[in-house]
Amino acid sequence: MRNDGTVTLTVPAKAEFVDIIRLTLYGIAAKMKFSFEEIEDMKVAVSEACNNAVLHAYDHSQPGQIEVSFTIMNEDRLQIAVSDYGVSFEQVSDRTTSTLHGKSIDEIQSGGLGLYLMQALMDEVEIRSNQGTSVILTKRRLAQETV
Amino acid sequence: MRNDGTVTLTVPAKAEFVDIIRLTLYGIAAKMKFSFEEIEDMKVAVSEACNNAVLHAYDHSQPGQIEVSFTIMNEDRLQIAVSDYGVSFEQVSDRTTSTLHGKSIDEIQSGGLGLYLMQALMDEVEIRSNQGTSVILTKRRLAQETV
Amino acid sequence: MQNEKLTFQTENLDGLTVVRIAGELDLEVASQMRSVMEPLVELSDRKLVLNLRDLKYIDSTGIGILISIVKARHSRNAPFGVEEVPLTIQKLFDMTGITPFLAASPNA
Amino acid sequence: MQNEKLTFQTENLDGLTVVRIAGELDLEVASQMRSVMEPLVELSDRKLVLNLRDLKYIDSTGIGILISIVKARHSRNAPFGVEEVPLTIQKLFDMTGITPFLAASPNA
Ligand SMILES: Nc1ncnc2c1ncn2[C@@H]1O[C@H](COP(=O)(O)OP(=O)(O)O)[C@@H](O)[C@H]1O
Ligand SMILES: Nc1ncnc2c1ncn2[C@@H]1O[C@H](COP(=O)(O)OP(=O)(O)O)[C@@H](O)[C@H]1O
Repeated sequence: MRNDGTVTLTVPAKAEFVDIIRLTLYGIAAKMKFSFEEIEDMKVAVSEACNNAVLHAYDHSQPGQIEVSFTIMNEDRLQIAVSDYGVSFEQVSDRTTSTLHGKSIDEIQSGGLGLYLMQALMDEVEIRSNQGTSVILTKRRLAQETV
Repeated sequence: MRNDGTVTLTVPAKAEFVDIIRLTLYGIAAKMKFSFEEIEDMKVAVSEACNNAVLHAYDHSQPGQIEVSFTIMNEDRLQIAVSDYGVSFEQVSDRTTSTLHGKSIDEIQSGGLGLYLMQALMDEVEIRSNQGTSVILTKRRLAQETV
Repeated sequence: MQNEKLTFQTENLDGLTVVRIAGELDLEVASQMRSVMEPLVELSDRKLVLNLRDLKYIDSTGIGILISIVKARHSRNAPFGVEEVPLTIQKLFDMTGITPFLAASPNA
Repeated sequence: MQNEKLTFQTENLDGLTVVRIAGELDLEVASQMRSVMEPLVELSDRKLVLNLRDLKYIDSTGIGILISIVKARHSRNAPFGVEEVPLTIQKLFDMTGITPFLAASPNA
């Protein structure tokens, strides 16, 4: 697939739609001939961004939407923007991501791994906060296409 | 999945994006517990509508977009609207669909089966022509959910 | 290539060419299908059979290509047919009415 | 149900409960996972093992649930671990640093 377009998927900001997003991502990335492992990486990173939109962006009484746009930048570079129109991320630049490494069992906590995983699994992560949040994830295909 | 939303997918009106639409359709219909056969029916019908948007709606030099919206009407009824913003379908109401049944080998021709298949495979087909074309396809799940 | 959407495997037997088509036959790969089939369709001294066992998807685009092959073979007086048609695809062949044109002549 | 996204199969052996989780463990099924695991986590006289062989997907939601189980079992002084972890999932465990907390104590 060449750099000829953007696919946009809009779903209700509910947990039950996140696997539909993963499936669409799979379809696009497989056509771009990303490797199995690269696709798994992207699935997790994109789901983390979507989970955050489901959990943190909207009031539970009034769920909004998640817009995911997939842009084929080059034949080997995919940019995925996950946007919500909810409350903004505060002080995004100050946020530090942390893992469980080097912690004791009493120090570890569930939660707070999402941003870390996005950064670890993608080549670039950019967060724009304005009216809502956009998380822009980019991955370059390393596996060579065998023609 | 309950009747709580619409999923919208927008892709360039090019043949290479139609299988992405099929995959997203599959994900939604499988979650709604449509049967394998019902999903195959919908895949073909939706692809026919998309193929028409690719082939007939836009100038080849200036391809536009296809917007597909999936609305979960009830837990067992899915409506799929395939819209383009290209040239309109002329005299849609006059159009008759025909198959190869009863024809000789010299009479049969390739082409013209798309609308027939949509009607045969879906419960309802509505065509709206205004600025561009919207083909609205509805399918009800027959297979019972076993809870 | 394993990642390809539609793949072809041609087997030349005595007076018979069998082409196994695997994958999805849709608008995206229609011209690929036409280019692969064209030279085979022209060999009118051989019987031509498409084995569809591993075909996962077809729509009116693919059925249209089959109709063109039926007509081209008929005009050459050369036998053509399909075999091992999956159920979901047979249903579409029956609906559109192409089925009787796809039966390879039994004595060929 | 075959169509379910996440399924559980529990096997009670001598002093050991093994739960096989199959499918996708994400936000949609997080509460289902918590409800199934809760009573098992409380059985502190038995060793608890999750078999992940057929787990196809996990993200930070699922890893968060595993962390809660690790902590709940630790506070009960009860052994917990995972086994047959698929490679793609092991990679996420290693990245997040949860791996050392998931090794069932060897003498249990
Ligand atoms: N889309 C969003 N809208 C508003 N706040 C967000 C959004 N995404 C993330 N955040 C904030 O950033 C924090 C860190 O996110 P993350 O690392 O994914 O961990 P977690 O979601 O488990 O807290 C969240 O707790 C939340 O406060
Ligand atoms: N989206 C569309 N925009 C404009 N015209 C259309 C559209 N869809 C269908 N048509 C018209 O309706 C005709 C019949 O469509 P169809 O039954 O699918 O057969 P085919 O596409 O093979 O001609 C097309 O040839 C075209 O003229």
